[in-house]
Amino acid sequence: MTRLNDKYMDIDAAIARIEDGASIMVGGFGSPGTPFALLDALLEQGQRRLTLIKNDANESDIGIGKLIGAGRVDRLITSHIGLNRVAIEEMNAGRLTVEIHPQGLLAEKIRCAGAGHFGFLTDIGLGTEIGEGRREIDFDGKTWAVEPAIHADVALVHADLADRYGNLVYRGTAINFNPLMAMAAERVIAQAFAVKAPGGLVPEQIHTPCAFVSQIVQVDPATSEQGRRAHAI
Amino acid sequence: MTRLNDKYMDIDAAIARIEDGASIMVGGFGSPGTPFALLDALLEQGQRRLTLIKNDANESDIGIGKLIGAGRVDRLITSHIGLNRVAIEEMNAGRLTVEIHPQGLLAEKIRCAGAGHFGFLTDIGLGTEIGEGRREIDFDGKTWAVEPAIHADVALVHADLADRYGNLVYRGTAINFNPLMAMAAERVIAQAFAVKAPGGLVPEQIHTPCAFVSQIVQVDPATSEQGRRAHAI
Amino acid sequence: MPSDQQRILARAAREITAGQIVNLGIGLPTRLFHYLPPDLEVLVHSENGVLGCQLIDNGAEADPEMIDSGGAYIGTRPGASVFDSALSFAMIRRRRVGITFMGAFEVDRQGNLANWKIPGKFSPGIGGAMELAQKVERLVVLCSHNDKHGNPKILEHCRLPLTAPRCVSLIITEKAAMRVTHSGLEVVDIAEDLSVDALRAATGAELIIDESRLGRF
Amino acid sequence: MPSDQQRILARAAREITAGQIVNLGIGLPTRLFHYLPPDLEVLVHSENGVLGCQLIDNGAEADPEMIDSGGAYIGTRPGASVFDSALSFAMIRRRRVGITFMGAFEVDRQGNLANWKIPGKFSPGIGGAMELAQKVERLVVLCSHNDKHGNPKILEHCRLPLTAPRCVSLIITEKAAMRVTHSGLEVVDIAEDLSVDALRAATGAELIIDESRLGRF
Repeated sequence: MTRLNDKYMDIDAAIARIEDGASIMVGGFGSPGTPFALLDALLEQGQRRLTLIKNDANESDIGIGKLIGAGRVDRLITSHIGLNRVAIEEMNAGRLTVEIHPQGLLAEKIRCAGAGHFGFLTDIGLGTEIGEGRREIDFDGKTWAVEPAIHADVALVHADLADRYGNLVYRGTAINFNPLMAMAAERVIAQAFAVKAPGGLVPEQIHTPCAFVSQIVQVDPATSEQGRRAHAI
Repeated sequence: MTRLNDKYMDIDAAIARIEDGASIMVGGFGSPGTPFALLDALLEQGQRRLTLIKNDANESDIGIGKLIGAGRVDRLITSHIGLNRVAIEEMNAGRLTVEIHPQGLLAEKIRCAGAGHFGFLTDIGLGTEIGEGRREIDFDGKTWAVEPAIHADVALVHADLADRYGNLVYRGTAINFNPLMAMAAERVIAQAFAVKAPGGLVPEQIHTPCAFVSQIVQVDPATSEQGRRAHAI
Repeated sequence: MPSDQQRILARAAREITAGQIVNLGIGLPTRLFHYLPPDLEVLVHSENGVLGCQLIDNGAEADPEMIDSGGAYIGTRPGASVFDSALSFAMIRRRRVGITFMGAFEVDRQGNLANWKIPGKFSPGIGGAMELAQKVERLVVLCSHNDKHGNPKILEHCRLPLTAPRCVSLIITEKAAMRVTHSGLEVVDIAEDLSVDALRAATGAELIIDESRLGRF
Repeated sequence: MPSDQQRILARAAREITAGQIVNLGIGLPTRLFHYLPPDLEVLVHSENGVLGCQLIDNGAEADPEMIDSGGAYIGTRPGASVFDSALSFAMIRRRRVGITFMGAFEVDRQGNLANWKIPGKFSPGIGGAMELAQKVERLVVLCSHNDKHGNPKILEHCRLPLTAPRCVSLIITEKAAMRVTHSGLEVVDIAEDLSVDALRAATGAELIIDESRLGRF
């Protein structure tokens, strides 16, 4: 059987395709769901001038915190960076541009890209500072704000299980932004604790069908930062 | 323990709360996922002047086909009614108003209601007859059509498994519109082949969390039309 | 004597009724977990994607992939579900969460809430507060009555950027529980050891007080 | 001698390559299933919510909850997934489906396609055809070269309401396989038993034909 659908790959080869200046979605809410092994490979390889899209900035010494600390991130699109002191310092020093969105809108803007639409119309944030500068339209006598989709070149996601075609199953509160980002980026690199042969996952339990996934990398839960330390949002 | 979250209910009591003139979303793509038992109870109880929202019209002698044949449906919002001769006759005779949407837009308009937004912006259907009459807006030099969300008073959905809180798990191609409708309607009545105690379902495998579901009804696969006959879209 | 925080939490727990879906904001509200009667059937929603949180059993090992939105390890109760962030906020925007508890920098007579940004000082982001504030039917603010300099947090008009306008139902501090009504802030309960005059003096907004109906807590 | 339909299907199967995600429209295209080599690793998408359809094994009982978009009972191959209609169409709009096959009432030189409505006669709806036509990279039309009255289906300009403008890559009929190019319809293959003049006579659009490079099928 030809194996063209086999997306299993070495982690360094997968990350090596990311270029300087790339926009990268990163799964995770705090530590759960953050693809630590993929981020560490990105740190090691040295790509620069990155735009990252992640719910939060991790803590300063793990995950995207390390990339920010190493000066590799120009821009961060996020909902909250409160627990990363370095990210706040970099922002205040003007070295890191931080774009804040309410968490549910950030999730929906990413989901909207994954659904293949331009944007959506919402009432969230009307009458607040966060809503300033948005385009608004009237419809049936009410006002709605236009929220354009957020796209990215690459998504780095963490799954619990995968198969070699790239089907993904997430677990617990490590689901969070991962399935949304796995549909929204042009190229999707997924790490998983176990990678099975096709047929090893139950069709109904697959959260992300393989059509959206470009490369699969296996990571060892015992050697990953995944779950090895205290964390916070 | 107080059992206020218990939503298990008799089928006739659940359907009796539906009023004349209600707008009702009905799950299913062809037969799989169509809540036949709930529809049969609705047929028996006699509610009139209904607006139905369903991907297709079933065949003329099952599911919503029977309601249309009995003259109980004023309006049908759908993507295709090609296999229901009676629905086409009723439409041509002017007794049934049929509103056609491309299937993916229909799904997304329902999903949009379930997500709590007003609408979304799409390029689907631009330059075709189906796009006529839609409001269009320009953004960054491109044109997008506004697709408002579709809401409903009630959704009737079919699940494979449920628990008494109303958590739902779907199966196979009986998933289709069910999880979207289960989030979009004000009141959601679900039928399931098995209803378990809370804790009987795996948290990651729940497609529709109980927060969206109003009533749970158990149906017997052996006595339901579910799966007992040939079908088509 | 209970501490100020214990007093706030014990009073707050009385707002939760059986069958509700409850969201607990980061910080003080999270600790409400410890004040829920074990037999009270509520589903605790955490916006990072779980419905049915509960405290981890004593002695049980934490699952590293199960946290609440405050970053604390959690367990789940029977009937719990986990889901992605889009679905989690759909649940909020569709008003399926019945009550949420949040901290505040400022809250005012109209029920306006400011709890995410102090321009020039503190702006780490907004997280999920904006959707929760705007869409949850009952928003209960839990905060100290005054800031660390003694200035009132409860004002005629918020000065900081709003999290959401006209969103607060009830304010619980160590000094009082105050309902937001069309006519203004109505004191429901006052701390046992406090006089009405002392409460008024510590507050930056006009208060409606009917001493004959005032509860103590 | 193969039938016209067999000829169309055998030629169409040659357009599918290993590793592709393939959508088969209702009617004739669904029968392409039977023309896929068993060892060809393709994932067949059906817009009702499944990726990885396959024929039911001979003698196996049909699962009543597993159909394709044409209503036929199906099985799934290893690596298959099932999902809701929003995700299914997200897959289409995000251009993750590589090739789709559809019938046509009319198709024209610009690659415009009309296959859903004949005003006053036939308007049962559009199903998923519009998104598939607009967003799948390669749309292959499979249809008879002429309608039952002998009128050409391949025209200079479609007259019926369009499914999508400029969406068709290739047209396969029992008479020819024709590529839609910027310069017009280029005949790639012609039926073994047909002359170029007979093909032109049966077609309502100008055809580009280089006889030295013409394939037979």
